[in-house]
Amino acid sequence: MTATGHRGLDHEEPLLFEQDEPGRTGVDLPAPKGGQDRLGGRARTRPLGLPGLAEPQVVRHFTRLSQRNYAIDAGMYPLGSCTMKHNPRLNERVARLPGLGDLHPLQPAKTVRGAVALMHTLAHWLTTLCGMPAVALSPAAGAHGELCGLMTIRAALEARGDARKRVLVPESAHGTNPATAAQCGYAIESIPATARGRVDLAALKAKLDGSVAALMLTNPNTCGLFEDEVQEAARLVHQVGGFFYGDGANFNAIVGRVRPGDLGVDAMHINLHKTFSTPHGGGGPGSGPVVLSEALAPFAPLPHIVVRDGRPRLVEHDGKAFGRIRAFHGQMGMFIRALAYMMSHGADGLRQVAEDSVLNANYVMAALKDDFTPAFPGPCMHECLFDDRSLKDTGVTTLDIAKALIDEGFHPMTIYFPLVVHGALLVEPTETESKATLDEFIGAMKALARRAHEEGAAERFHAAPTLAPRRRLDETTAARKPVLRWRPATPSAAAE
Amino acid sequence: MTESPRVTDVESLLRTPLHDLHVSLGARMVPFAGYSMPVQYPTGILAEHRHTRTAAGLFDVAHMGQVTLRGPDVHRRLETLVPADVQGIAPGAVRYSQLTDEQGGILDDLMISNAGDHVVAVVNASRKHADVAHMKAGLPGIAVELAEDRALLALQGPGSAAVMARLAPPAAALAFMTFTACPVAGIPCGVSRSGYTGEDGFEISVPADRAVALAERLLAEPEVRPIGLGARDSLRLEAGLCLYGHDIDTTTTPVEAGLAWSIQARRRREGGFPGAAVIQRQLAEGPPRRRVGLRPEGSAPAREGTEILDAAGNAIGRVTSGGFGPTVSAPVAMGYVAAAAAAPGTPVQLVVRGQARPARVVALPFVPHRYKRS
Amino acid sequence: MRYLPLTQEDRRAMLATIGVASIDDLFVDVPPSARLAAPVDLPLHQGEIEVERTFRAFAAQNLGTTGVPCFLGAGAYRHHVPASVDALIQRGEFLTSYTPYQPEVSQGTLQALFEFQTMVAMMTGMEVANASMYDGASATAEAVLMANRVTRRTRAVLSGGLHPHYRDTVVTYARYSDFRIEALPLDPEGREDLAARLDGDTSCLVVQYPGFFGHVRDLAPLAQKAHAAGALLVVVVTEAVALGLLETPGAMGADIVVAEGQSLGIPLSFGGPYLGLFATRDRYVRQMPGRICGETTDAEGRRGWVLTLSTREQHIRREKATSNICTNSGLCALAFTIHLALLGEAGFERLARLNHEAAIRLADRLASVKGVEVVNDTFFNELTLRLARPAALAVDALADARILAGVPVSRLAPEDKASENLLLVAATELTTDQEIEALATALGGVLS
Amino acid sequence: MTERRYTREHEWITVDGDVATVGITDFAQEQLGDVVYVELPAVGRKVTRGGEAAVVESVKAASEVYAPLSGEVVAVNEALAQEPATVNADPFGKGWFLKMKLADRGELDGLMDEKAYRAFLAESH
Repeated sequence: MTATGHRGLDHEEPLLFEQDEPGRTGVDLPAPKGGQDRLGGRARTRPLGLPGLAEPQVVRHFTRLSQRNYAIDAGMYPLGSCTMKHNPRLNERVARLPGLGDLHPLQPAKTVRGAVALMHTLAHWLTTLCGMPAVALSPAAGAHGELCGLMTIRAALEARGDARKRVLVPESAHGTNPATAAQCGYAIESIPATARGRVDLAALKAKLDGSVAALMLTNPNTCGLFEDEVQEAARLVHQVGGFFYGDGANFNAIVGRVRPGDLGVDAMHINLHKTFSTPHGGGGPGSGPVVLSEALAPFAPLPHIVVRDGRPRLVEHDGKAFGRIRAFHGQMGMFIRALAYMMSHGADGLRQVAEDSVLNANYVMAALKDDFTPAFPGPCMHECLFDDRSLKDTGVTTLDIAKALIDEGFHPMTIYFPLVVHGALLVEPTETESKATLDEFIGAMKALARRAHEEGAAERFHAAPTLAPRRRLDETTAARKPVLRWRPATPSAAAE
Repeated sequence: MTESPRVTDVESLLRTPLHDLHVSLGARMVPFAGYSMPVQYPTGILAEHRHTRTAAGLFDVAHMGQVTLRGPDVHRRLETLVPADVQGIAPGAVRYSQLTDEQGGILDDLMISNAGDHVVAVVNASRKHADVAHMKAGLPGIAVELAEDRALLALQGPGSAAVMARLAPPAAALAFMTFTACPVAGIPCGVSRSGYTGEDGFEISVPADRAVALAERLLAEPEVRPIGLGARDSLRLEAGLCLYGHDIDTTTTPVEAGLAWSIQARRRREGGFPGAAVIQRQLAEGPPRRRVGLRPEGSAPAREGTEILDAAGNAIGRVTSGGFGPTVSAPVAMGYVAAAAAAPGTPVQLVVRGQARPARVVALPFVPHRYKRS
Repeated sequence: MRYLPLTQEDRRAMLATIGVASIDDLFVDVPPSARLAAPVDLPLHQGEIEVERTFRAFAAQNLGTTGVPCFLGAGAYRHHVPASVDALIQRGEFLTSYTPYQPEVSQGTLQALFEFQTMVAMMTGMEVANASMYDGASATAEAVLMANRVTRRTRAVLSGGLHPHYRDTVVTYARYSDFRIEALPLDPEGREDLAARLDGDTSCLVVQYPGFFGHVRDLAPLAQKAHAAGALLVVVVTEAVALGLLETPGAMGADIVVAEGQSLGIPLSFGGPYLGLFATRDRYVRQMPGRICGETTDAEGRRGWVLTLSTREQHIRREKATSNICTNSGLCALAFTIHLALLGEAGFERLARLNHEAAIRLADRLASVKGVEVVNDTFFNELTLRLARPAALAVDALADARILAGVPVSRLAPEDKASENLLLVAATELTTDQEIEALATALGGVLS
Repeated sequence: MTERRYTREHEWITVDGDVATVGITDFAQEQLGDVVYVELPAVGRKVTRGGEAAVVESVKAASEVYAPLSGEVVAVNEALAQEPATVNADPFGKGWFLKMKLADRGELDGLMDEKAYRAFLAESH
């Protein structure tokens, strides 16, 4: 323990509120002129309790906080189903160009022609890559896209006077799938997986009838496997008049090589913050455009972009649309970044993205097949899945492996997901990792596997991580006695 | 009447950067304005004309002059040579105008683009050197520069917007008569939404050494085919657009030529351009003669120079452009007639091969323009 | 390809390790009919130079709000963003990190979220806030769904002073959740009697503060009537800077406060990404949607932070979750937090005052223009004008003079013919007297 | 007071007169892990057998407690709100969830006794 509590470059940093000096500010603004206000007597009389700091203190505060984060810039992020790939800085530059970054969403059309053309161009790339005729750009993230897609489906069904009540979701699905279906007023039924880690077509058939609104399917699925019977599944759903919703979370595996439209998909959201490299920013913002089939396109939410008189235009009011799911036109800042990424790769580069991401995942699986137990026989797509059979009787758990990986300098893979595999470890390297990095990761995993079988391994693993800014945190107390905000030690006027 | 210089010695003809490409595409090359240019490709003029009206045609117009004018107050200064409201051109916009002489005659017609700190003028190939000399003399202190290192391509037709949307997405946002700097298939270009066919289309200024690459890239698009001078002439004729040296020259004024629309209100009021007195009078009192459209009743085309008689047989003017209109699928012509006979519907006679044949004055254009105005 | 590290030699070696002959052998599960033999019909890869040129060309076709007179508001505002905000959020450790599910290596993001939640709770006068939503409109829809859960009722009443796009978003969410919405007609004068719409099945009243048309009203009586009827009061704020000067919604009795946070640290960016703020009372925290960061200790007893109460969320509760939201607006929340940290109590209050004073100058100058009537008696930094002709025409004409005059109400609610002549104009700390003069002169021109 | 009965959903029931006390079994709390939150129904609420009666949450899991019998809730264990850990420490004692007035004592016959429940655990886990 050091005198300061700091550990070399790893600084302990108090909360902003603990550095407060009332009256101090980090922004110099002109002095107000004073005089009568027009607030109708609603002016606030008590302070809010915001902290006062000067600019250097704020800059240092957040710089120190940043140094306590893992990031893709710093190392590999093998998070399955999250596609944490390199985020090009060119995207950041162009998103900030005057004439793009400083546009107000409600400017007159004639002053934003380039912006609308840009959105139209993004739409062209997305629909071409997906082999689908239309795309709704407005959803703010993947889950928002799912909501948009299911609302579109429900609108299309209601338009043909066909009220359906059930949505089918595989056991292995992301939690957002059932949550979204429920938010759209549907009853959720889950479909079991086969021993091959794919949707059980027989079980699907058994559940299909005229009351099924949609099947929600991720492909490649969350086990990292391509649903080889997907076209048959789509045919069956269409046969009973239902729609096929594709979850595009794993699009990175097939972009430029397989078009969802050719698989029978009616609607699919695309996470621009996964496949198309817009930065994840510690939890957003994302962007989740939804590609749509001919049958669904007319019901897409507002706004629409239509080409009229040889020019793309923004349509903000339209009868057939099912409504509006946000204030304005979509995550423009993310559209710019994603389009810059697409144009940088081009049709040839994007195809290579899919191939390299699949190659990297299969390479990791092959290299670790004797140290960990692959959940299913290969080949996998862009991510490889292991279960915890290899840890049997060691007392070491999947969680322990994840935490120990932190001490080895890697971010943990996705763990305990998908739920259909016991003690799942889901590894997605992505195409932007070099072979050297993969070999280092493989080496670390092999070492952990070996140590897991040594004497007293359990205790040592339970202690990990020991080299991170923090050891394991007490999530139980956090949930039992929630402390969700800072409060002044001595209750002041600022506190409620 | 100013004619294109008659060059017989083919070897001495100038060549555009696309010359070898034209030859390799099987074009029939002819002398035009001192250049060896493609008059048609193996598919033939009719096919090229129809293709441009239905899909997209690529034209080599690199022989035309791209002139940069730079200097203090250049917008206002240029107004001393042209009747257009140059100061009123919004940044990024293009305007059509004419260089006029003291009698109000037309020295050349041109496109003027406001590039903010400077102005770009596109002038006719046959006149470009004369125009530059004229501008230099008329605009002391303004740097007038004829770009020798740039080529000009035109992509015209209803399919051109889709092509540009793929190869130059920002250009898809352009309105008719506006321009922007924008890469086309990765090649840095200047693109304007304008043309000489009456169709939607784009004119692309490209560095000469990248012109062949750009042309080949454009021709690789499914909609695009190369189009020669022959179809270019029939297209502009159907669109009722003037060809300098034929429909307009120093003997015609903008008002007689039906180009008064290109003289904005402020200039009409204030004048201050060569020949303003003549032109303002013609604007007020009407011109003695007018350029009109002519539709021969038979199937015999009336060529340039054909004499125009009124119903009573009195000579009232001459045809300045004429030929078969593939889209109209009938002969069409333009010419000047006495103002009294200029009203659409007026019956006239055209003397073709010594025989007077019935025709009618009609409104221009013969084929409606399909520009993409905002 | 500059973003792809694998060399042909790497690829050969890796295929050998895997034990397959070619990459195609790894795509065997894809039905042959769905395998693309060649790249799709899109342009090939390009370098930074070409790509940047293309985006500059897109930008050149637009009129940015920087450096032109701009009075646009209606839920998105042109404010100053301190230089250090953008510099800090572009640090790779913030920009390129994932959702902090692994707290040991995410303390930076988590501590910032804890500070964000605290600031949001402070400025709204509430007890607890979540780690952000997509934007103000979707946050409002989620607030209505939450009020329905809390009260076990199914009918929400929306004020006619609520942003029409927010109204439309709530109506859309509710329609598909089978809840009933009563949206009152647009209320430019701020005269509606919202409480009169309360009944035994009303889960909440939704009111905007300041209102869409700019009015600043006392919400306390509304809160009392709502509570008396067993309903919640949901307060919506689309201009967060107003909270620097106005009484907090919490102090007036709000149960849920949602807001658009764009005004603090976030560029206009043509409408997104923005930042949804969501705050409520401690007693409702388990019905609150979205991620929440909480304080705890690590194995050595040191203070640290984790995402907590996650059993409300989709990845655990699946179809029983409070919301389907997953990715939110993390980096925008960070920008918001940094900007507010730079301002501090004093700076935030001063910023708000400058906005209000600019709006007063704007209102007084425009009131003197023939054909312009100022509708508001109270306002913060945005107000409503009634023009002598349709507002959209005037705005369009002024755009030719490179003046962004404001937002015609008809742009957002074309169905409401009565408001065809209404124009919303906003002023901020960036609005100069010259800009106000330019607008007044030009507006006078198009109205005469 | 009758002997303890069990359901296949791992709830336990004891009956005193026509009032039944309901909790979750030791096996259930084991499976859940550290309980962090318990949501109990309002006193006076009518519940029907198999209907949702309460919610019990650990850090990473949440599960519904279904009413093993039909009737009216007459009391709930308020102490759990403050000390949810009691459910782990003493599931069959201080960790009880709620008391309900039975609507139909006949429903008791459908429940397992200690022996049957052990057998059920053995075969199913």
